Amino acid sequence: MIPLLRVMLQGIYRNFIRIIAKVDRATSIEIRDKVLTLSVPAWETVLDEMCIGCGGCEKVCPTKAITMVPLEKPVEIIEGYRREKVPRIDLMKCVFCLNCHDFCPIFALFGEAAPIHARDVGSPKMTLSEILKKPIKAPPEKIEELRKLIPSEFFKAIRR
Amino acid sequence: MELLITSLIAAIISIPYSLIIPGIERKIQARIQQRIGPPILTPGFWAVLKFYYKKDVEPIAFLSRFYKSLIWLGIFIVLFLLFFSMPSWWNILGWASILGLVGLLKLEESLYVFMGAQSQSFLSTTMPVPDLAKGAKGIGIHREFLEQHSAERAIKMMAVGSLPLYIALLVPFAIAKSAMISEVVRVQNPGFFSLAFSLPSNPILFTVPGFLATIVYFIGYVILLNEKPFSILKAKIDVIEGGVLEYAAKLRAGYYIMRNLLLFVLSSIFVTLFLGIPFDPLKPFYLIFNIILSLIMPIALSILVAFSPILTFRQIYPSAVGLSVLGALALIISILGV
Amino acid sequence: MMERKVVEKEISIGPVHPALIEPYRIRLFVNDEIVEDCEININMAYRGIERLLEGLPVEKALLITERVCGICSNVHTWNSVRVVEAGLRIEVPDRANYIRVLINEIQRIASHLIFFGHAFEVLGHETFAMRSFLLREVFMDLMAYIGGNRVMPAVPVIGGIRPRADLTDSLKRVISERINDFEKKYREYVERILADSMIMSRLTGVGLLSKEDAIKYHATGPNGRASGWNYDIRTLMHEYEPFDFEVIVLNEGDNKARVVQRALEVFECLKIIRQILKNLPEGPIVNRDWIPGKMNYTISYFEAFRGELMHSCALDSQGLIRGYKIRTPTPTNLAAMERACVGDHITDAILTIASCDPCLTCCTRVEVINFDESKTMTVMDIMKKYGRR
Amino acid sequence: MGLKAIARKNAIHAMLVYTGGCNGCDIEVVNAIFSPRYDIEQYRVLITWNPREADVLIVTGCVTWQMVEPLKKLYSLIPDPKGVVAVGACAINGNVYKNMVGDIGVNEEVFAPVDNIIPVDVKVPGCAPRPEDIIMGAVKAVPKLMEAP
Ligand code: SF4
Ligand code: SF4
Ligand code: SF4
Ligand code: SF4
Ligand code: SF4
Ligand code: SF4
Ligand code: SF4
Ligand code: SF4
Repeated sequence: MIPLLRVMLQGIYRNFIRIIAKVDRATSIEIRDKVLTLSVPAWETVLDEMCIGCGGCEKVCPTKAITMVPLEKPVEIIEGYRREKVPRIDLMKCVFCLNCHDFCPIFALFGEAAPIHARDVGSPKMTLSEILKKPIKAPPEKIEELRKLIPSEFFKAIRR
Repeated sequence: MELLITSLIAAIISIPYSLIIPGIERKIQARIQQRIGPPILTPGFWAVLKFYYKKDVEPIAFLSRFYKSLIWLGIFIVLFLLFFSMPSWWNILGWASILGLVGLLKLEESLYVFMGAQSQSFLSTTMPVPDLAKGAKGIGIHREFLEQHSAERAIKMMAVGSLPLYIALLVPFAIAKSAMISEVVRVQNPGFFSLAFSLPSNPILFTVPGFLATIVYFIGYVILLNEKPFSILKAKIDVIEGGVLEYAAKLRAGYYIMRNLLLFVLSSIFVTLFLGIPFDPLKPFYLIFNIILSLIMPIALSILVAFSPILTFRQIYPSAVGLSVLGALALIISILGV
Repeated sequence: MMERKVVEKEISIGPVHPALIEPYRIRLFVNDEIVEDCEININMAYRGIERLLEGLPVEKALLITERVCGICSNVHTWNSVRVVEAGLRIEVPDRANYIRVLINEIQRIASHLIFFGHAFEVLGHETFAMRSFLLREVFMDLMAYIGGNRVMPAVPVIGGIRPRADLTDSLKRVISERINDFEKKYREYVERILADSMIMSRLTGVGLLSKEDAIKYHATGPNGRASGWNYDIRTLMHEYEPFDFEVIVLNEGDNKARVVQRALEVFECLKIIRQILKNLPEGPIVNRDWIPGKMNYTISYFEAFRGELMHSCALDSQGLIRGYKIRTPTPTNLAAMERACVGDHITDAILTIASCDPCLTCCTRVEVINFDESKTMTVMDIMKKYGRR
Repeated sequence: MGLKAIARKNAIHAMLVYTGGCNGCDIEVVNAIFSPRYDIEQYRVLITWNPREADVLIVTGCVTWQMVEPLKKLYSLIPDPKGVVAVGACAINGNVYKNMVGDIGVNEEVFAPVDNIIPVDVKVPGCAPRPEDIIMGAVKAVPKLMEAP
C-alpha cells in the first residue's frame, strides 16, 4: 500500500509539472528544426576522400544506381594518379546489396574494410595514402575481376 | 423568437468552441507523454475543416442513406441537449427538461448501435485475403463485420454503462426537490434571475451528495463519450472505431463535430446543474463562466485517458455497478439529508 | 481431437489493423464476447527468403538473413554466421564473441521494449507505450554507434565481427553511462507498471498457458519461461559461457507473467552487458583465415529474443549456399497462443496474442496448402477461388 | 493560400500499411509515431487506422502477393486528395528480396516497387530509413494535398 501511494504521489507531482512547465520533454528539437526546414541530411554513402575514382563500382552495380560524377578539381592521390570522378549513388535505385562495396578496392562505399556486409559509411581510421601503401590481400579471382573492371593505372596503384 | 435567436447564438458559439477542446486534450496528453504534441487547433478545428474539403465518397453501408443521416441526427440531438439546458428553453419545457436530457442522451447512445449495424468497412471480413483457403475450422460460420460487433457492445454499454450518469443527473434535482432546471439553478445561485452576474452561493458540487454525484457524473461522462478506459465499443485494438468507421469527408467532419460537441455539452450541463452557472447566450458573464468552467471535465478526461488502458466487460460490469451504487448513495443522501 | 464447440460467429482481424501492424490475420470464433477457438493465418509476409538464398555466395547470405527480421536482425546474422563457422570449423576470436554477445543483448533489450510498447498499445495505454519507446531509444542509439544503423547493425561477419563494431574506450564509456541511466529510469517504469491496478486487472489471469501446453506446442523463449518451462539455449551456447546470468522462470503462465518475465530479463541483459564492458579481452576481432568450400548440412540452434531459432544450410564446393532453412520461434509460439487465448474476451485474446510478441516476418515461409487437388495452385487460382467473396 | 489549403496543411491524417518486408521500416515508422523523441504529431501529422480518415498512406515493405489486393483496395477507399509515401528500399525497389536472387532468377513472391500497384508521391530511401527521414517524407507529401482541388 505504501509503495503504491508513493508511486501515485510521485506520479501526480511529476505529471503535473510536466503539464504546466513542459519539463522532461524528450522531443529532439534538433530533429524538429531539421524536419521543419526539410534539411535532414541524406545518407552518407561514399567516402569521397578515400575513393580513387576507378569506376569499378559503377560497372558492378546490378541496378545501375551508381553514376560517376566528374570532380571540378581533380585530386592527385599518388604521384601520377589523379582522381577525376567520384561515384554518386542514387538511393532510389540502390538495393543495399553492397556489391559495390565488395568490389571497391578500398571499400570507399558504405563503410570500412569489412569483407562484406556493412551498412553505413564508417569512420575511416586510415588515410588513403596509408591504405594504398598496404598491399591488398585478396583471393586471385577477385584480383582478376578487379583487373577487368578498373583502369590499369589504378590497378597498378593498388597492387604495389 | 427569443428562443430561436438564443439557440442560434448557442450553436454558433458552442460548435467552434467545442472544436478547440480536443486540441487542449491532446496537448495535455502530449505533455504527459513528454513530447510536444500537435498545435491546439489541429486535432479539432483544422481536422474538421479539412474533412469538410475532402471529396465525398459513398460509405460502404447496408443502408447508406440512413447511415449518412445518422450523423446529422446525432449533431441535432447534441445541440438539443445544449438547448434544453439553456434558460430560454426552461420556460417552455418546464419539468420536461430533465426527461428531455435523459431521453436525448439515450437516443445519442443508441446512434452507435445503428451506426454499427449499418457500417460494413472492408477492414475485417471483406478484406481481400484468401484466408478461407485455410479456415477449415470455421466453414459456414457467420462472419461478422467489426462494426457489428461494436454495435453489440454498444447495446451492452447502453444497458449497463450509462446508468451511473443518469443517477448522477438526478442528484441535483433531488437536492432541489424539483424536476425543473430553473429550480436547480435557483437553489444554487439565487442571484441568477436578478443580477447581471453573481457567483453561485451554495453550489451542489460542494455538498457531500453533490461531490459523490460529481464523481459518478464524471465517470458516466467518460462512458458516454466512449473514452478510455470505457472505450470498448470503439476499442482501437479490435473494432478499430466501431460504427463510425465508414464516415468519410463531410460526414467525418460531422462526426468530429458531434463528438466534440457532446464533450462540451455534457460538461456545460454539469456546470449548469452542479455549479449553478447556466449557458445563457443572453447573459454574457454567465456564458463565459460556463464555457470556461466547462473545460474542467475534458481536462480531467484527458488526464484519465492518458493513464488508463481499455477495460473489457470483465471490469466494466463491476465498475458500472459500483458506480451506480455510489450514485444511488448520493441520491439517497440528497433526498434524506437536505 | 478436441470436441468442436458450437460457435455463433467469426470475427476476422487483419492483415491491416492497428493491433497487428504486421500483416497477419486472426480469425476468432466467438460466442458473444468469449473466444471459443482461434486461428492465426500467417502467410501474408511470404517473401521466399530461403529460396532466394539458394545459390548465393555464403557471405551474401548475411545480407539477406539479416533482413529476415528488422527487430532481431542480429540473431539472424549471428546464427547464419554460426552455421557456417560450425560447418567450416572457423575459430572466432574471444573479443569478437564478446562484442557479438554485447550487440545481441542490446538488441534483446530493444526487442523486449518493443514488446512493452506493443503490449501497451494493445492494452490501449498510449502513454506507457510511448514511455517504452522512449526508453528504447537508448539502445537504438547504441546500435547506431556500434553498427552504423539503428535497425540493422550488421555486426557479425564470418570469422568475427565487422571492424566498425570494435569497441573503443570512449564507446565503452558511452555504453556504460547510457545503461546506468537507463537502468534507473527503467526500474521506475517497471515499478510503476506493477503498481497500476488497472493494468494489472487486464493482465492477471488472462491467457493462461500451462507448462504442459507450452512444452507440447513448443512455446520457447520468454513465453515458455513464463509458463514455468526452464529452457534457454543461451545456457548451452559456448559464447555465453563466460557470463554469469540467471534464467528467469515464472510459473503463472498468464499475460502478467509474460510481461514480468521480460521485464526481469532486461535486468539480466544489463548484467551481461556490464560484464562484457568489464572483462572485454584484447586481441583480434576477426579471423580471416578461411575459404568458403564444401560444407555438409549443418544446423545451429540459437536463443532468439522470442525463443528458439534454427538456421541450417549446406555449401557446395564453390561456397554457394544449398538448402538453407530457417525455423523461427514465432510459428510455435503462435500455435501456443491460439490455444492460450481460448476462453477469454476478444479484447483479452488479442492481448494474449500480442503478449507472445508475435513477429511474423521471419516465420512466414510456407505459402499454399492444397487440400484436395494434386496440382499446385497458381496465384490466380487462389485469388479466384478464395480471394473475393 | 486559401482556407482549404491551410486546413489541409494543418491537419494531416496518416495511415500505415505494412506489406511484407522485414519489419525494420515498420518499427521505424512506429518509432516516428510513438517515440516522444520524434513525435510525428508535432508536425501536424495525426495517426489513424481508418482509410476513410486518412490523407497520407505510408507504405512499407515489399508487397507480397497476398497484400496486393488489400493495398489496392485500401488505396481506393481513401477519399481524395490523398498521397502515398513509400518508405524503405523494399517499397521503392524491392530491396534484396527482388534484386539479389540466387538460382531462382526471378522472385515471384515480391510485387515491389509499390509504384507498380498504386501511385507513389514521395519515396524515402534507406534500409531502414531513420525516423526523421520518414517524418520528412510525410511532410513532403503535404504540398500535393494542398494543391489538390
Ligand atoms: S549497394 Fe548494390 S544497388 Fe546499391 S549502389 Fe551498391 S551495388 Fe548498387
Ligand atoms: S570502386 Fe571504390 S574507388 Fe572505385 S570509384 Fe567506386 S568508390 Fe571509388
Ligand atoms: S575479397 Fe572477399 S571480402 Fe573482399 S570483396 Fe572480394 S569477396 Fe568480398
Ligand atoms: S518442421 Fe515445421 S511443421 Fe514440422 S514439426 Fe517442425 S515446425 Fe512443425
Ligand atoms: S508483432 Fe512484434 S514484430 Fe510485429 S510489430 Fe509488433 S512487436 Fe514488432
Ligand atoms: S520472431 Fe522471427 S522475425 Fe520476430 S524477432 Fe524473432 S527471429 Fe525476428
Ligand atoms: S518453406 Fe518450403 S518452399 Fe518455402 S522456401 Fe522453405 S523449403 Fe522452400
Ligand atoms: S527496406 Fe530494409 S528495413 Fe525496410 S522493410 Fe525492407 S529490408 Fe526491412
